Amino acid sequence: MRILYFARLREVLGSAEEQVEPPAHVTTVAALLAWLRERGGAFASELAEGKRFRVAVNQTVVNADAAVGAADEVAIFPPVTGG
Amino acid sequence: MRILYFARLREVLGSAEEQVEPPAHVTTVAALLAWLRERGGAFASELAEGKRFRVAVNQTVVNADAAVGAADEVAIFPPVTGG
Amino acid sequence: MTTIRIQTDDFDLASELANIRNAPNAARIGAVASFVGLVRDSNDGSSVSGMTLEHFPGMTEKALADIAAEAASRWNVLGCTIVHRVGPLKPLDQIVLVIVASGHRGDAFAACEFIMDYLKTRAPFWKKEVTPEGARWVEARESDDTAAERWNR
Amino acid sequence: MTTIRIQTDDFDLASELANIRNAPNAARIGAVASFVGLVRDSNDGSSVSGMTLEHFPGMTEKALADIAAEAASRWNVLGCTIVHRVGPLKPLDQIVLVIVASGHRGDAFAACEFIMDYLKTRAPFWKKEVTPEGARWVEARESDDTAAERWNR
Repeated sequence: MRILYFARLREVLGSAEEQVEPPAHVTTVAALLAWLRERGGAFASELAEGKRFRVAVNQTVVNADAAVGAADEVAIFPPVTGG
Repeated sequence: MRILYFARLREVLGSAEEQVEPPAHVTTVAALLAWLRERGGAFASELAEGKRFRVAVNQTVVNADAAVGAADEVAIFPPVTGG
Repeated sequence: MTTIRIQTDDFDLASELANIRNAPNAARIGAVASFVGLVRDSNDGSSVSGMTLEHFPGMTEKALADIAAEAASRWNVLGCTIVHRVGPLKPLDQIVLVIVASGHRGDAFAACEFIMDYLKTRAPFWKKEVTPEGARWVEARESDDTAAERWNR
Repeated sequence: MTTIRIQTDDFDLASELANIRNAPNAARIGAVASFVGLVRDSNDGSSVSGMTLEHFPGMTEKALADIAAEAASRWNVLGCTIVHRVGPLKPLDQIVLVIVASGHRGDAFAACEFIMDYLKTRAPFWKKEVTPEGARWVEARESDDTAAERWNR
């Protein structure tokens, strides 16, 4: 599974992109976020529940209960500020 | 008193501009229109009550009870259609 | 900065926009909304091969200045340009241009649409169209009155 | 005709408008509403000397195409152009352009403002400003969410 980070999250997490292999029980966005939070540090604080960020699976913004699998591209980013 | 006519009214009344000297009792727009209707023909039919037209005194659109005097410029025209 | 012009010549949105963006207050402008009205080749079910725009010189400029001032009293307006053509026009020709510059987009959009709605119902312009059935004066639309009235709510 | 572009180069409203006015359906266009967003020299009380716009290549184009399609499903849209710049920008620079052509002005204004409101809340762009206190990521505004939500009423 490929994960992309953008903008402020890219900077504070220190990563623009990574290839991950989460355990088999990670089948939803919520489970993926919980697994990433287990890393501690900025991952635990920035991806905490109640923090304002968005998740897109294959370039479509989704909710926490959306499905994710090994072949998916997941993007995590702050609320957008273009225009 | 100077009277200007525009657009369709200019055409059907056959006049773009005229200098008139209405009788002394003509002190309002309503009285002026009544006096013009006395001419009969297109003036009677086109300026009849209930017809859709506008009156401007000195370039400001006014209601029928607005005052008019000898020194005023009165414009009579159809509802506008610019833009 | 307010610019109001009535002219027979065509206008150029880019150069009007450049004037607004070169004004001394330009660094405070975050949003520019503009509107261009064009002659369509049909109206009310008839094809239109051309039209003539008549106006009331003097009152037209006054009416447009009043409308621009009213917009500036309601919204943050950092620049406003209104250009309206008169005389003979043909399909695809530009008729009217309104540009409003503001700090933020909500004000720019609202003021620009307000100016167009008021112009349509209060500025003394009249269109006479040429159709296959002959020339005809365009009738005022009730929908334009409705559009203008919503700003009083 | 829908045109969507993400670019580091500046854009020219006049040439984008000319493309719309030269399309085969142009004689049916009666109204063109446009919006240009510019970099202001201050924001949230700090002076701004420049900014960098980051985006999510691929998703950005998809999000903008979805927004344009949604606008075309709600209103009569005869032409739509969206251009958004990315990379380094400075005060007075143009950031975003939206043009909507329609038969009548109500549709053109509504679709253009709708696209901007949705772009502001759904298209993956992020601004990082340079201020005297250092560089900072611009925070999303609640007022932008409110502006976008009113189209669902």
